[in-house]
Amino acid sequence: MPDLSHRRADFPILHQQVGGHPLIYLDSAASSQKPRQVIDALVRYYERDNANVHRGLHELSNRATEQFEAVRAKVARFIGAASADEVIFTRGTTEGVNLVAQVWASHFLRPGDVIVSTGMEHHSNLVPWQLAAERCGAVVKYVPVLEDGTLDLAALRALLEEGSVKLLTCVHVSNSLGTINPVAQICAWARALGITTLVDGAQAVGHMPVDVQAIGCDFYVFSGHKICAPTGIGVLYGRAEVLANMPPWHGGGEMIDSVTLEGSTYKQAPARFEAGTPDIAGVIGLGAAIDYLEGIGIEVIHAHGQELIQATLQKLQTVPGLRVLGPPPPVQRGSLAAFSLACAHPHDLVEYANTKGLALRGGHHCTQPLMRRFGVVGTSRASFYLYNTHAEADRLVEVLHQAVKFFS
Amino acid sequence: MPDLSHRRADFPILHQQVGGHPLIYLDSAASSQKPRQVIDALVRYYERDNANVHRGLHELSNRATEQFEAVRAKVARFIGAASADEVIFTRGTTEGVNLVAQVWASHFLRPGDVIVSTGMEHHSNLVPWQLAAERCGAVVKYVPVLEDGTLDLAALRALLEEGSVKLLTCVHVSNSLGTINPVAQICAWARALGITTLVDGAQAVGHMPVDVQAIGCDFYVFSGHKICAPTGIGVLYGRAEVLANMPPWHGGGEMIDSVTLEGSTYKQAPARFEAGTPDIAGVIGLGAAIDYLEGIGIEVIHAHGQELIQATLQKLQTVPGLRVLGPPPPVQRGSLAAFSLACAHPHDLVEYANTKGLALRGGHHCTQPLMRRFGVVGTSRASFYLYNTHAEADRLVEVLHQAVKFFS
Amino acid sequence: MAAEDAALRDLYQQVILDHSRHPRNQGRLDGPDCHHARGHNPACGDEVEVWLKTGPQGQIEDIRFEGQGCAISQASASLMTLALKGASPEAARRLMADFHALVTGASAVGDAEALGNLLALEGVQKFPQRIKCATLAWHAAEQALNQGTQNGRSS
Amino acid sequence: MAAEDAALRDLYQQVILDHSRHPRNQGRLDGPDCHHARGHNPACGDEVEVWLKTGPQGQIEDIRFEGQGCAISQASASLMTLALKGASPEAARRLMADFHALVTGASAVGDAEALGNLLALEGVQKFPQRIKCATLAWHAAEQALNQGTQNGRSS
Ligand SMILES: Cc1ncc(COP(=O)(O)O)c(C=O)c1O
Ligand SMILES: Cc1ncc(COP(=O)(O)O)c(C=O)c1O
Repeated sequence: MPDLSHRRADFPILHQQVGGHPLIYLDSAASSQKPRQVIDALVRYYERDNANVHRGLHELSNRATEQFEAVRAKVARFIGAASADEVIFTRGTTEGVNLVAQVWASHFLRPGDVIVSTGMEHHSNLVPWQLAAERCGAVVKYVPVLEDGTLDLAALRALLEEGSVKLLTCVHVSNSLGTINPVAQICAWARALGITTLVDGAQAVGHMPVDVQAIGCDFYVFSGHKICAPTGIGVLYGRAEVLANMPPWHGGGEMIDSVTLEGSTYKQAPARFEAGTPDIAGVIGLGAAIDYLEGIGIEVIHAHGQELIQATLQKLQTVPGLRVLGPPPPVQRGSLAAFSLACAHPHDLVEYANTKGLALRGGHHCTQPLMRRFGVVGTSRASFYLYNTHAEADRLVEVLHQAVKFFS
Repeated sequence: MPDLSHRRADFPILHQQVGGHPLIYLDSAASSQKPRQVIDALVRYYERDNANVHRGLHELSNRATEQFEAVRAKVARFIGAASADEVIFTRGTTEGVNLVAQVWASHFLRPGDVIVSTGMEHHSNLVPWQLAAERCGAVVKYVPVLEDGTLDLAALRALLEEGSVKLLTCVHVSNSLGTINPVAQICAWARALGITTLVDGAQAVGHMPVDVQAIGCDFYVFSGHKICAPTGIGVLYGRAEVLANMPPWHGGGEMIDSVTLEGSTYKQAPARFEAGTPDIAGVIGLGAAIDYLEGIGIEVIHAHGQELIQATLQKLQTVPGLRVLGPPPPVQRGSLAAFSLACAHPHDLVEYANTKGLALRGGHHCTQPLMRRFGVVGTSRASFYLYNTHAEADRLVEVLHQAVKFFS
Repeated sequence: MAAEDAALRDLYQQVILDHSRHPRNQGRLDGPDCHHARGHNPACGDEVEVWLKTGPQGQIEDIRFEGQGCAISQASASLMTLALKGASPEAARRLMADFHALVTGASAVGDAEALGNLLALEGVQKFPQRIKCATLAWHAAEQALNQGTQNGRSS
Repeated sequence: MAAEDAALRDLYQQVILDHSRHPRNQGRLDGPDCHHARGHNPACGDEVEVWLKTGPQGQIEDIRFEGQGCAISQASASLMTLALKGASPEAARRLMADFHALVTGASAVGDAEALGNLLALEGVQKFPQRIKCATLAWHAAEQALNQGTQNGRSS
């Protein structure tokens, strides 16, 4: 297994005590921590180069613009897009999905059309489609989740073939189950039927190699804050041909071609979808995060996450009354585990763990329908990233044993 | 005049050379520079407290949530809102306007309804209404701008009284003319007629005292990056009664009450309009920026800006062939001046100034209709903030004289 | 016992663990003069429903609850039913205000004695994120009581 | 002369200032075999329109422009008309490619001699933000030429 423990030194936040114990941060699926290199990039930007982009001709503005657009090209390469023009900067996954659900859906959905989604989507890739369907008179149909936490692929195919399906949306890696969906296969089926596809990569990018052209999706979304980048920045990838047919979204500076009081004309993508001053420092920070991750190697990070989660799943079996959602080992999964404990509600368990220095998350993880599917109100979740260690996983299991004693 | 020159030490970026000259940053209307105090707040957040907000129970998440919500209350106080629940965090002015133009307008505008706007709006407060009008079958009518750069208030009143007007939108301080519009008066007229109001405060907040209740508007928008805060964060103020009647905007995490596959219910404002992980660090930075500005005193900053711009306007009269747009001195205006020079196009002038270390902006400043109104393609603009000095203004005038010689 | 265990023991006192494991007065009520309201915590999805039967003077003749939630919310609901049963509307509202004061620490508790076993929930003060858990059932009970006495929201 | 003045003088050579102050071949063309296209720079709002009259072999018999813009875009348009007048479509396209190479520095210039006075625009290379200014009229001319020769975009 790749040893990344020396990388912990890059993360200032990890070296603190919580409740008299060393902090063990197991909530990276909610938001990752930031390495010194990313924080430094922000500071450098604000101390040397800060200015508004695109509209200036002075030195700082030129520097800011150059760095900003360089990150667009970097992101394109990072996710295997054909061109930097296919990379739209957003606040995060949620905004990316909503952009598509508003612009694409309003333009292409007709009453009676069908959107196919799944039973394991994050609210951010679920509610926007419910709202879009309501607006357009379309219907959302859901692919069931099987007991082992995988999608019912036969049902998915059948739904696609029912006709009237215009869009398929699917999470790449589930934030509650860990399930890695076969998105390339699913998108191939959809493409063959002329169905547009969106993949929610919030838990995939930065954890495993992602190549949007290999996946063959039309849209792909992710958040910077989950992959060592600052909060407030994310990416919507859109295939050039699809973006070319979409009307504008927000009106404002940057996205216009020419404005008169009688009406206006608009630029092409990506500018067309980026009205107003963007989160320039956020973009610079995203670039630094990608550099950081690629400096380690996404394959290495992936292998480390796999080792860690598989070992943890084994150890969790020793905890009485503990039930893990999602694919049983040794099936590959995202480096996270959500579980319920017979004797303790997630709130109580997370509170307990917190007093031992562990940062877990408890609740529905923004997947209420999935929780209902598995008959739980919520679960507790431990999620790993490159800075977590086997020792930390061991400590998690130890604290869970203690919690069982405390609450039984 | 208040001497703020000791504050320059707070801004690391100002202490550099550009083209062999000390940088003179005169582009704060596009984006302000950041004091050490704001940069430090970002670093501190990422090094000590970073975690996702609202959904956690662990220590870091609690800290992040507490700081995040404290800034909401701080912003409310800063702009005189009645409650923190009236403060919605956005990416900036542009997003705030678009939120209202999408949510409020879609819900309340009917075919034939009228939106009243003005001839001096930034594209960000112009294009969204054109798009909204197109969607809803409404019409946008524009208040003319008089030769002295003020609004034709008689025409404005007449437009309001024509009937069918549902919304009035108006810039508080023009980013091209410097004009300070009498928004309290205008909003009072509108209110008496039951017309909803939005004020674009991008150039007002942080430069002069702003009290949304005294103004009496329904919506007020501004950007953090123009008031010493990080890029990527801004505020939409909405009066509680108005927000209460608005349907949700983006779907996703944080904004839901309960989600089922059949449909969902939503939280009240502000959460209702803040789907997904927000720009947490940006919010923390905005709080630090407000602390910084209030530490100096908004009145002091205002007085400093007034002194500086009035003195500069006097000196600019010595430059041959130079014409300043906007109200002539000694009328109060925003601390900026956009001007054209007979012998040099703005691009050439800004390029020239850049080689002398001056950061000016040249072009239409996202107000193309206004440029057309005054018969220019574009202008060059110098804009001041608290860190600018009289010596810098003098140097600007000197360089303009040199430019006239160079290009004539 | 380590310091964090002391804090934990403060939050999870034995009476709380006991009531969370064996909640009293679970179930529903049906019939005339029965009022019902629902409390929901969107952050975690927890839900508590409260039923309440009022007598001729508006006093609480019976009270039951159902729902899922953490130890704090379950114990709080269970202890609440015991404290509210038989109370006059005025006494009930005083108790509600005092309980709120107890868990938030925002104001002084008027009548500590009346709170009785509920005093065990004082530890919540040190865990502000858990105030919503502790008050979930109370908000529902207040709503149901307001329906029963039809005099609007008490504050 | 200070260093920045040297850079400035590189960008604003005398021939450029001259042509920007006194642009040649301003105006429009009208009639059969006249083609017209428009170049627009959304960043600054500048616009240049180009008219071009092609002869029987497609050669450029006359060329004019109108529009507003900075010294670089005006001088570039003016010098362009002088260079393109009389050129065959092939020669015009070679010149366009060479001019692009000159101002971007992206590739080597094929025939520097043919560029003549246009070489004065080489200084733009050091000011990447100004490449759009220098090429504004050229993009319009290329479009107009494509209409005239109806063989799609040259590259
Ligand atoms: C008056 C005015 N309105 C709106 C905006 C748009 O602000 P932002 O680009 O931060 O969204 C600006 C600044 O560019 C402005 O000056
Ligand atoms: C699978 C998935 N989709 C969407 C989101 C929403 O991302 P964000 O809150 O950054 O917009 C998340 C994370 O919260 C997620 O895990």
